[in-house]
Amino acid sequence: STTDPGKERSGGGTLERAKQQGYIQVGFANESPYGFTDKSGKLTGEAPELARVVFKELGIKDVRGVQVDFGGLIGGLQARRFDTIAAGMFITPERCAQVAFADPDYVATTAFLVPKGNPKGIKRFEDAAKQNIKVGVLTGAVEEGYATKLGVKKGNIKTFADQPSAYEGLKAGRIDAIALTRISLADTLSKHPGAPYELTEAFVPLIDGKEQFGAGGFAFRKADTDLLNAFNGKLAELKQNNRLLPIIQPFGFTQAELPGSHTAAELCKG
Amino acid sequence: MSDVLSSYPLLLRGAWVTIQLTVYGSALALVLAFVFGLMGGARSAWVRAVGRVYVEFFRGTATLVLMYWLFYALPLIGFRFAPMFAAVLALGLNVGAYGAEVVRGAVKAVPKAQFEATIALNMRPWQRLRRVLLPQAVALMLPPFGNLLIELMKGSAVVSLISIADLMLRAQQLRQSTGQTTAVFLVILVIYFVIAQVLQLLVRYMERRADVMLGRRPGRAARSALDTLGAAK
Amino acid sequence: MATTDSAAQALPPREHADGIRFEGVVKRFGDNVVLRELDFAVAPGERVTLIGPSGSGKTTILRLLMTLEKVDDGVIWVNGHPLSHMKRGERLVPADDKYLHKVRGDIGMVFQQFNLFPNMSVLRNVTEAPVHVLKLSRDEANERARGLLDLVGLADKADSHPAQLSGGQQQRVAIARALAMQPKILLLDEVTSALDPELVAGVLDVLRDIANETDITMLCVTHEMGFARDVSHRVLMFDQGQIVEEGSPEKIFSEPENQRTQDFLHAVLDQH
Amino acid sequence: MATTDSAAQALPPREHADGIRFEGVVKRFGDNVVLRELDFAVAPGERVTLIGPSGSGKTTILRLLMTLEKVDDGVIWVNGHPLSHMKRGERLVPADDKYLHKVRGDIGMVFQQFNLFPNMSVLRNVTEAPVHVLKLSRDEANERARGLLDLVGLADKADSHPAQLSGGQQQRVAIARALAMQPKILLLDEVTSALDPELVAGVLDVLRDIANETDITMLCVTHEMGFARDVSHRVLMFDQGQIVEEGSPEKIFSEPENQRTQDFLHAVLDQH
Amino acid sequence: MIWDWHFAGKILPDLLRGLVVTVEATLLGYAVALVLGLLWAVLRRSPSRVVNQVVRWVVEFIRSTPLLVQLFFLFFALPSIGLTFSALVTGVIGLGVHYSSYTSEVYRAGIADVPAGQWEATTALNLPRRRVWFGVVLPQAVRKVIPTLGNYLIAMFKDSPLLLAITVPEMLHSAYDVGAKSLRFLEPMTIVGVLFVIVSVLSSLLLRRLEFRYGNN
Ligand SMILES: Nc1ncnc2c1ncn2[C@@H]1O[C@H](COP(=O)(O)OP(=O)(O)OP(=O)(O)O)[C@@H](O)[C@H]1O
Ligand SMILES: Nc1ncnc2c1ncn2[C@@H]1O[C@H](COP(=O)(O)OP(=O)(O)OP(=O)(O)O)[C@@H](O)[C@H]1O
Ligand SMILES: [Mg+2]
Ligand SMILES: [Mg+2]
Repeated sequence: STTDPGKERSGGGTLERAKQQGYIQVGFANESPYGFTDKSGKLTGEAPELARVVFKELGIKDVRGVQVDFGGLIGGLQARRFDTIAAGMFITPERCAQVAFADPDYVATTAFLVPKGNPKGIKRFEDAAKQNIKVGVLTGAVEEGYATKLGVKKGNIKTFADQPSAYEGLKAGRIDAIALTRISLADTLSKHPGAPYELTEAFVPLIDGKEQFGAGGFAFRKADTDLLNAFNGKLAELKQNNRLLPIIQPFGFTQAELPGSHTAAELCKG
Repeated sequence: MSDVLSSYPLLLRGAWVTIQLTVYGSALALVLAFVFGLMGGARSAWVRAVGRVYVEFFRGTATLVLMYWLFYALPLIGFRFAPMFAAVLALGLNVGAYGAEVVRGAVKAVPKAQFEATIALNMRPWQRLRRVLLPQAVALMLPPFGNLLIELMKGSAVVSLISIADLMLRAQQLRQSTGQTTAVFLVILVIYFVIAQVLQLLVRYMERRADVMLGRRPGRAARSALDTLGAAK
Repeated sequence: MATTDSAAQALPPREHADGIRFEGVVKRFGDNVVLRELDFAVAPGERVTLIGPSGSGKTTILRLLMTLEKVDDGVIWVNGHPLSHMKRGERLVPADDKYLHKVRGDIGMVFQQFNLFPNMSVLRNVTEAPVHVLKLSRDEANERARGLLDLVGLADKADSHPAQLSGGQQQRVAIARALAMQPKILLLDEVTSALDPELVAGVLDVLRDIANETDITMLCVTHEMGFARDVSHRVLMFDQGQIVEEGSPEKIFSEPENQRTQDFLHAVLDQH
Repeated sequence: MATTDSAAQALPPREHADGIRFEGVVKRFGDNVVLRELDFAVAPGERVTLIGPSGSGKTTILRLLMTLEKVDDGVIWVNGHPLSHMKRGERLVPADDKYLHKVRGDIGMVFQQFNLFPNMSVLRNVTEAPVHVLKLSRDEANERARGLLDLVGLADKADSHPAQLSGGQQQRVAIARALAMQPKILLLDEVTSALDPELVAGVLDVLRDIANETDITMLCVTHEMGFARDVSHRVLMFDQGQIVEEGSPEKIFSEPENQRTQDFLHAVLDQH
Repeated sequence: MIWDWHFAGKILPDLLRGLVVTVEATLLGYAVALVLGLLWAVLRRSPSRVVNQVVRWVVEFIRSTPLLVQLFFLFFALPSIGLTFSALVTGVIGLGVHYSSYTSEVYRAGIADVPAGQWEATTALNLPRRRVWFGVVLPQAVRKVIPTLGNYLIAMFKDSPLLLAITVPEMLHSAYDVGAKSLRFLEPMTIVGVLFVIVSVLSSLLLRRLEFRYGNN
């Protein structure tokens, strides 16, 4: 199981190898609806389903999932535990320094999950800061940064390991609202029909007058340029032929979440 | 709840992985425990020191941290183990360190008089160990080993961190797909408990065998403070 | 098992007569000097009893002979070979394992607490060392063991476990186990004092038989004055790590000269 | 500590004479019937010695009296109260804790292994029960304890810990501890057999003093025939859970009638 | 991914702050485990069959199921019956209750090791129950098990990273935090590992001295 470190680092050839062996391994963080396993144990979600279509057309028949912590996605990619990240990971300048992103396959808006009727009237982070309420976010996710920068006190930001935990936290009254992408929250809510919670209207946080765009895409090792280029080519084709939405629609994505003409290069600049 | 129960094949698959981890991990731990435990009782100070370093280092390392290292960091310098192998290695190294202390303590706990009797019969060092000290020490080791076995089984829950689809990871997936936190955890608590009880039955059986070997009546009377000797996980 | 030192291979030449000989033996435990320059000898075939108050060093003497302890000074000779030292060229150096293994071959010991191996049957206890140390075949060893178990009256217990025997029976097995190695010298340390009063007689009878029927050298520590009188050729009275009186059992028990001996015998015999 | 059952409050009326009385007592351990329909009585102030071979059930008798074991059948009467049963209305029912607590008040016991509390000083060992059971003030208890320690010759060891004492001294503390509760009946189970031979005399002397100076009822198991002869009014010879012979010490020791007794005395006295 | 000393130095204060929380949670949890374990052990000797069987199975259940799952359970299920504690308190209770199942076994062994003669002497002296436990049995039992109990402090310390899962800002949590922000995991995880080894080796040295003092009595 040891490998040649020199060859490891030079990378490349991943596309060829995947074609030969007939499958590609993708990393996911078990986060619904981006990448998760369904009740029968099958890997599914926005990113894995997209991966199935793209890689099939690239001549790779099968997509196999490797589940790690969200925090372990980039480490796992670099450790060659898998060849691409299919977890709807946001494209940010910091991450771009570590890995090569494909062009985004969706853009996300932010929302809050709050008790029905939104008694505290929370629409944006600024309201949360003013009302001095407790906001739940996920460990390592971008919302924590938004909340801090927009004035929510550190003690009022509670980080949770995953969505179900955050939801339980809300239910238990540990927090007053969950701040996350609208997509994630809609997904959570769909699992608890009749629960006394509702989604606030989606918004794009403004920090220092700049819109904080969340756009997610696949990530590859920097050495795997062949794979990245092939992927980007296919993705562009799908976008052009309006084939993207049907693939991701089952997971709650709508027209509003389509990435339009945003590119990875643009998002990497910040 | 019914949502959760209807997904039982997933949970059973997870439980099976947990059992495999337990079996492989404890096999490795057993080997390491004897190798390093016997080193810890050796006459040469150097050999003893090696045993000590192993024990101190791996007892002091949280399995979680060790697994991260094996999974994420080692590949960067060219060693990539299969995830299952990394998990078994981490569990085995950790529990083996505790086991080594059990082995060392048990050999030491065999009455000194037994050792002296072997000298009076002019046995060789290896014969003393093999014929007299170890058989008796093993009887003393069984109860603490039983505890370590359960520890290992429980400890295996952290392997979900490195992509192994054990019971814990299946539970997390199920929470994600059903949102039923309480129900999922209740069910897997029960599954873990059942696995643990089965393991205990196994250990009890071996203890009875050891009692027969020592000509004792079956009974738990012989389990005294030694019981807890290695139990400090 | 290649030998690195050929001097240790063969036992050194016999410089003293056969039997046991203590020459200026000193033994300390920390600050506690237990034996101070002890000199005495036991002839081959002689049966000697050590008596003396608790803590006077009787057990220590037997343990030194059995190489369970090391002397701090002086030399112990067993059948003409130094014990706990060996010759390397002209010098006496501390004995190594290999050498100890050789000299121990002549000595057997029966302990106060029997120390049978609980993980083996009675027969196995007796055959274990003959098979693995003397390299007898299993059959030979079994035969020898059954003969000895017969001698100690336990032929029917061969397959029992030690835990299933009474103390007296266990002690008799321990005697058989020691004899199975056919030692020239037998060390006995208060072999009956851990037994219930009624079980003592059986064990002592066995030892009397052995004393009468063999010419094994016996060194025993005992509080059983009757036994000492019947069996031993000579009694040594110890006190504070020194021999304060010695003589035939008749003399020591009926007309002890030393005050300490008189007090001791008085105390031991009087309680009953 | 409210009582739920007022019948248990006061001890039931005395239906038998004072002292100890066994009526058809049966005691089993599993299949092993240790006492079979045992009947015997000890008068107040009487001193009785139990002798008999190992395993004959002597200890069991004392342990039954001390309520450390429960009878399987029959009744034991202590100073006219049934032990291990109590009256509820007309029926005898198994005794509850509260009742046992009451009847135990009359009985003290000294164990073979002393069983001092290692975590307390000698003085504390002796005062513990008087303070917490008899509710004496600490001062009274101390005074009583010092008197008793004086009696057993250990006045200067009051502040030592048991581990710092010799076996004989520990046993004397244990005697003082039992006496501090001023029991009417004192049970002694081979109180010297765990002691080194030289320490036995001191303990026996203390017991002789107590026997001579008080009229406490004493029931003792001992192998010290000299002591039994000096101290006891009556000797009971046990075998297999039954009394096979009884009589004055003179008679039992000099002209035993029963064969079993003869053999036993022969075995015990002969070894020395 | 090459080791970056500068970065390591920068994140160290954050991790040390996490360590303080880790140590705090461990010590508080240990106190809970010591007290609760003793309670279990004493209840196990209760003459009432119901009490001692119930306690036995409860302890067995706690002992043979993973702490991680128990923590989730406490954190999310307790509020539904109206008990809402902070994350840290939940963590302390979780660690304490889990480890009480171990300490109770230790105490139990210690109690069983008190010679039967001691119990019999208390009966012969008619001592009241409270004195039997507090005057005679527990002082002897506890003294004997001090070294063993100490081992569980280390074990507990090593399990404290699990509190990460219920949002307690302990050391591993800090490491994840730093890692998620910087996307460098090598340094924080390694430092955490090293800190863990340092703290446990130090405590085990300390325990060895304890053992030396109490062990051979
Ligand atoms: N391993 C040891 N470490 C320290 N001191 C020891 C050791 N073995 C024996 N001693 C001490 O040596 C002295 C002599 O002990 P030894 O056992 O030889 O006496 P003994 O004559 O056999 O007495 P006893 O009749 O009680 O068996 C005693 O003071 C004892 O405390
Ligand atoms: N707790 C117990 N469980 C089972 N058997 C027991 C128990 N206590 C005593 N016995 C058995 O009861 C019988 C009588 O024992 P007891 O101790 O009364 O004898 P003893 O006359 O005091 O003997 P010794 O002189 O050896 O002390 C023995 O066969 C013993 O094995
Ligand atoms: Mg001795
Ligand atoms: Mg008895």
